[in-house]
Amino acid sequence: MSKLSYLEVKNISIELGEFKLKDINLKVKKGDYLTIIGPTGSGKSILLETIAGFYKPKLGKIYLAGEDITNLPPEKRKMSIVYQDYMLFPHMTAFENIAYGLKKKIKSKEEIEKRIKEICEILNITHILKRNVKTLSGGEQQRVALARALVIEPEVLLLDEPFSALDVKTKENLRNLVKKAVKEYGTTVIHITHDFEDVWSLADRVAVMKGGGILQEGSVEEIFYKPSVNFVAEFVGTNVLKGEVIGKDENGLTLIKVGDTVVKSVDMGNGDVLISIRPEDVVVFYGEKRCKVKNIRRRGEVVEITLDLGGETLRSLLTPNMLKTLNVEDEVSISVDPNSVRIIKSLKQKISYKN
Amino acid sequence: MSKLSYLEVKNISIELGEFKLKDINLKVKKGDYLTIIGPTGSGKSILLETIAGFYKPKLGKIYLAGEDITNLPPEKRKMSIVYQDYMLFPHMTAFENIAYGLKKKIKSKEEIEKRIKEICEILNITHILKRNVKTLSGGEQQRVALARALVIEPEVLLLDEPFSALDVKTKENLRNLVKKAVKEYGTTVIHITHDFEDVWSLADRVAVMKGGGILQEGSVEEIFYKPSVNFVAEFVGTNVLKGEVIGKDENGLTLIKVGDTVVKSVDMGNGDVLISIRPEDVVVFYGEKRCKVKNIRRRGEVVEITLDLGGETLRSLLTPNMLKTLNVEDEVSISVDPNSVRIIKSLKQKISYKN
Amino acid sequence: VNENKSQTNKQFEGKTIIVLCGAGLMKPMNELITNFENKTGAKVDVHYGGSAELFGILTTTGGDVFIPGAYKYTADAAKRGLILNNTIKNITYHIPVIAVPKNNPKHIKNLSDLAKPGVRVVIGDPKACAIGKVAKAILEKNHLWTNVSKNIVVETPTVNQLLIYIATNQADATIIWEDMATWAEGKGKIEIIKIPKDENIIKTIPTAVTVYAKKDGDYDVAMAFNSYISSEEASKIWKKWGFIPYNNS
Amino acid sequence: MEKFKAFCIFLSFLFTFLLFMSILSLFLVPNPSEIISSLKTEEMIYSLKLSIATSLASTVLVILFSIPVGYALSRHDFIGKSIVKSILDLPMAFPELVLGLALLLLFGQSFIGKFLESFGIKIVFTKIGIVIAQFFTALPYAVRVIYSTFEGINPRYEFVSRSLGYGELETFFRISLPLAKNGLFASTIITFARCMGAFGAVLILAGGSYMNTEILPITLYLNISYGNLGMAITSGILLIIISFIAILIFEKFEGVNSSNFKKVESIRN
Amino acid sequence: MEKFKAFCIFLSFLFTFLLFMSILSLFLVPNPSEIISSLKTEEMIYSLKLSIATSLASTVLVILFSIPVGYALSRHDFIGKSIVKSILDLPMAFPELVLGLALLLLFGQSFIGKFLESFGIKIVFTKIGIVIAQFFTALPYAVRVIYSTFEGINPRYEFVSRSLGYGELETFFRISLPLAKNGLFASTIITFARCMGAFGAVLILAGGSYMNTEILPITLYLNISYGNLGMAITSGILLIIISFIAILIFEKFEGVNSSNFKKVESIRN
Ligand SMILES: Nc1ncnc2c1ncn2[C@@H]1O[C@H](COP(=O)(O)OP(=O)(O)OP(=O)(O)O)[C@@H](O)[C@H]1O
Ligand SMILES: Nc1ncnc2c1ncn2[C@@H]1O[C@H](COP(=O)(O)OP(=O)(O)OP(=O)(O)O)[C@@H](O)[C@H]1O
Ligand SMILES: [Mg+2]
Ligand SMILES: [Mg+2]
Repeated sequence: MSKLSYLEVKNISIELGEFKLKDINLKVKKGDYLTIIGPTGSGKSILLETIAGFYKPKLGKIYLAGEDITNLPPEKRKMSIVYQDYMLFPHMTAFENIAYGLKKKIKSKEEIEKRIKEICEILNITHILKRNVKTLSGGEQQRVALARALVIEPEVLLLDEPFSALDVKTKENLRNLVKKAVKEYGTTVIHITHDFEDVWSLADRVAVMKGGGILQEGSVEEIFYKPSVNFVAEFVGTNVLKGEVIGKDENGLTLIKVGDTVVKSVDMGNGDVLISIRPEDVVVFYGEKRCKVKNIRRRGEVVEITLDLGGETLRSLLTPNMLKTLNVEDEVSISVDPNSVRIIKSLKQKISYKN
Repeated sequence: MSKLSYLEVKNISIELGEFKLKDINLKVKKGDYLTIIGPTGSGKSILLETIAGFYKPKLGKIYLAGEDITNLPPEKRKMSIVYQDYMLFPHMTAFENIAYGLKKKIKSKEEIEKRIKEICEILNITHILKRNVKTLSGGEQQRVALARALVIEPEVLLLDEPFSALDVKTKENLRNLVKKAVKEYGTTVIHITHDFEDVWSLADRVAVMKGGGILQEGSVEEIFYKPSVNFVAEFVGTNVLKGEVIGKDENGLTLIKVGDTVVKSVDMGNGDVLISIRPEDVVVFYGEKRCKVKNIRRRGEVVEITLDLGGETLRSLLTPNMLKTLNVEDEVSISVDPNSVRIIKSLKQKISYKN
Repeated sequence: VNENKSQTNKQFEGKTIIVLCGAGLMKPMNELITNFENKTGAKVDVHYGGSAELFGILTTTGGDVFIPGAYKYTADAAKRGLILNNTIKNITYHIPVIAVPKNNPKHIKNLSDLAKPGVRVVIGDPKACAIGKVAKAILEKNHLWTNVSKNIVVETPTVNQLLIYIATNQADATIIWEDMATWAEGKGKIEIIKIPKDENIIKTIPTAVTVYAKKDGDYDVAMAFNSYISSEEASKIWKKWGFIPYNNS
Repeated sequence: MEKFKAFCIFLSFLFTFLLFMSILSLFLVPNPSEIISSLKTEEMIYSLKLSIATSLASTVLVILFSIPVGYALSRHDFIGKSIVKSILDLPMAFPELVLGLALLLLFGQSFIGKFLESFGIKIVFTKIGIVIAQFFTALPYAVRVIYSTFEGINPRYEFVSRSLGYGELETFFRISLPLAKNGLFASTIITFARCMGAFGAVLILAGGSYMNTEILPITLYLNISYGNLGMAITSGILLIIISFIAILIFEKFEGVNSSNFKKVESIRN
Repeated sequence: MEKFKAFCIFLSFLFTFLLFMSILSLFLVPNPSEIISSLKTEEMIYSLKLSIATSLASTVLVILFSIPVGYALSRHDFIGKSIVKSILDLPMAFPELVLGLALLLLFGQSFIGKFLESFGIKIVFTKIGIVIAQFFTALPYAVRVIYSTFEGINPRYEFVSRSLGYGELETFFRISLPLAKNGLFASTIITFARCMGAFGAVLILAGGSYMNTEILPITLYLNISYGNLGMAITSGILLIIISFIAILIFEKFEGVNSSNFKKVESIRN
């Protein structure tokens, strides 16, 4: 077993009714933070539960630190899990829930109380510790579930949408907490989320799942900047455009013609190519009027504008301050940092890239 | 009962163990879309359940279309609710869950199936209709719960974090769906959320709750641009700064000195004031070097930078393209559209605004 | 049961009496009742049960004719004033016998064998059931009680238990009523050893009309039934089912 | 394999084995020809039919009545609730003889008995009495089990149903009852079994009268009383077989409808 | 007020009233001085003590054994499970007489009986026999109720506990059992009541002999046989009172520990 993979999922297959996890492979290094993203129903939770030992795979193996744990009972796996629906023990108070795993590890009552006090202050749930968990609000339950999993400082932490029921502020605080804890204890984390902010602020690596399989796995940059040419690009919201390499500029940057516009890229290529551009990397300004604004939509703090580049459609993300003067049907120019323009595929044959 | 308030919550008080809802007042016009935001455990869900009729208030009244419904059984309230934890009937398939309320309203089997087919196609749950709900993934359950509530086209729709378990794409689609449905049927909606994108793209009005009370209620613009000087501003992430009115410019805009910088505002005022500025409305550029970059943090698609204006701290939101050249400790200049600088309070005495 | 309803003019047409009857008498009693109903037009609701249960019913809600499995209960009922003393009539004899398991493993031949060491004896509780009282009396009469009582493994409140314990080989010998044992003997479950008349104490099964019959206005029917089952005509039926009718005349 | 799991399964098999052995030894008491001839008697057939008919009737009645009672005890608070609950539990502690006497006092020459008789409803010494006796024998079990089942159901389900337009009663039938399925299964099995086996109370209230109020346990008793062990045990065997078939069918049926939790726990197998 | 709610509560009170009336009429049969003097007899005191002691012992044993059995039946799949379940349910359908016979055949002069006797354990005609008879009378109820309770518990709770480091057995005691609380309450009440009232099986297996294997139901029967009605009914009354107190204490206790669902449904009151 190579040192590189602390946790390794090898050719795991599972069948549950009509749903199948198909031939899943994952390698996670010690201390790595892996987020799993993907549309609902793609099998993320099932994969997580399989790693934790709730499902027994039909085929395949799971290794932890080189040891085959496929048939190990869950209590021997040194993993703790935060369930999507919390699964707090309904017959215990919040405190008892959190103390539960700790009691097994430490005998000293004072030590237990100390540790719980610490984590609860950070999670801001000290005031509800005496409460029956059945009367807690959604977010409170989620924080108790998090505390229960974090407090035992597991080797591997499995999180299934752990922040979904929390408000922005709390979520922000918890991200910092998890980050700190993970760094401090060298915990390996697998974290399922629908919130790309989690990915950006926490993850080292990202796996994208769909329909029971992993479509792409890589660093955050790879997934967002060089998504594989299929569902992933669409899912992470990256623009994928057809272009034609028309040469190089004085700095050796590749010149690519997209519609009526030319962009520069640090990547090499020639002929027809597919390029990816993150919407937030596009700068829009009044210039040569090569593109047309098709749509402007406020999305929370940011504004998404859709541009027609003369055939190709490009989405761009701006802050509202940029927008005051922009209107639909305006003609504008764009500029993108060459570092943000990535060639992801050469088109030998002119294939369509829509999944 | 004034025409203005279709649904009115009047002086509602409720006690649950140690938690109290205190003297809640809300007025919602017919067809209005009200979002409720607030930290976890602030009593949002309890308020929603009280409106739906699950809790009986100790004090206060609830009126719907002028009628006192405080003591009306839930089935007569013409409301449907999407629970935070879905509450799908575990003994029914997804289809049966969705059909449940509809069967009560319509007798024709074809009609029922037609309507369910319609909504399920939009929600993309057609393939799971025959499944036992206990085997559905979190997001699938949430969509089924949504379908169940939407399909009966209630007068009032109560949503408790209805999109929390969904991925970005699905969430986006569902927002559009809900928006359309609500417009089409003139449904009145109360929607609890932690996602400000829901607020921006759906809401007409927003109520902010904390500790069992409503802190502020108003239009989306009001809440985000003129938050009341307390917890609300912090919660919605608006900058609140102390400034001094130093005169007017040629266009009649108020000139306000904040730290070492001067900003313009459309609002009137004099003396010491508190002003609010949304981070996404701040433009940062290299200019007179009046402010210092203290911190740069990637937050998903956007980047948040913290500036020191000479005493006052200002957060600004940029897209990454703006950022390539910016570094911490850089000295920069800012500009804000006068429409985005709002005077929210005159400071007769120099009170602190931190709640 | 009473198929010819068309015939009217019967003496007690439309009247109903309730008979509380020992379960052991069921077979002949069924026949007697059918005959009585056909003859008189009365309807007889019969309630079979253990003597103790019947006694319980008699004391709580009543019944018109009381026919327990043994005289003891009639005497108890008389003491409590529940039956009309002058209506007590004996119907049949009740003869104690020794019962042993099939093949008689301990080779019991007579009463004195019950005192042999290692013989497991079960008998009825002398205070609780009639057979217990009689068994004790018989053993005392034959001066065996002290020795046999050492062999007694259990004293049971009901006579049914005795049969069960012998039939399932839990005990080697008991004393039970002959009428109860014949059927089981016929099926090869147990064996019976008769007790010579001079060593034995023979009991009777009585019938009596209760005080409730008088209250309900069923006195006439009850009296008629009471006489019928102790009549000469009835004695044939008793004989047919293995009972020895009491010589009333 | 996990030891605890093995231990639990072992215990299940141990008790099953013990019960099976004891039932088997019952079967060995009479000889086969005796069983056959006993089965063919008019008495046995009558008793069998009556047993099944009354037990079914009582089971239906018990379930019908214990559901609203169990529901009321779980969902509503009223004064004296724990006393009401205790009194309803109490008959489980009665020897059947006592229950029978109590019912006899209640429905016999009492006010209630006379009141019912004025409508032509006779209970004592009739087939109705059998049903009444079985009913009161089994009711407490059903109420207790159904009560504790409703205790475990989140009332929010009922609330959702009502907010979807269903009234209190409809919600009860469409939501509360189906959710209480497990408990209903358990109580139906217990009730049916208890009704089939009810003896003492039936004997006292309905009278063990030959070919009239004679159900299988009474056939058994009466035949032991005059020494006909073969017939007695045959009726016992018949009782066992009928009950076994009924319970087996029910268990199979429950298996099909039971919770889906199990499907997901493949690790345990 | 809602009609259905009113109807359910009405039914509860109706049955409570009927049972209460019938119990009351039992109390009215003897006169008070008779009861007092009966209570003071040595026999009554002996029987009372033995009843309580054996019922408690049997209840503890039943619960101890029915928990692992009910758990195994719910959580693990094995071949012939529905047959095992049906056989375990079956004794509920036995008239007590049949159960007594079956146990007699099993533990009497059989292989098992002789095997146990070689260790000095005598079951037939002894106090151990009382406990055995009560045990097998009540076990099926407890198993059935506990089984159906475990069916309703999501195994993910157990899984979370295990992933927090607790083994199979610890998880069982700390999670599964507490979650099955409602069912355990129900089955304990049923078991205790059933043990207190067990008569027929005890009579056959333990003999029911005066001041030896004499428990309250047997005292009752014995004294009816003696014609000593005062004693008989007093033992019945004693049985009722003891059971009532035990059940009431238990119900109160359950009330305290019961689910929190109710606290939140203020609309219903
Ligand atoms: N026991 C089961 N039997 C049949 N299908 C199942 C079972 N459990 C899960 N599924 C299906 O498997 C698919 C994957 O489920 P999973 O819970 O892993 O989704 P997910 O990726 O976590 O989705 P979400 O983001 O909504 O939580 C879903 O379509 C779900 O309905
Ligand atoms: N039955 C109860 N007894 C005591 N406290 C309760 C009860 N129900 C809810 N609470 C408390 O009331 C507060 C408000 O609960 P509520 O569910 O309304 O919060 P919320 O605003 O919806 O939070 P979230 O965003 O986490 O869902 C919480 O602190 C909760 O613990
Ligand atoms: Mg999931
Ligand atoms: Mg909530």
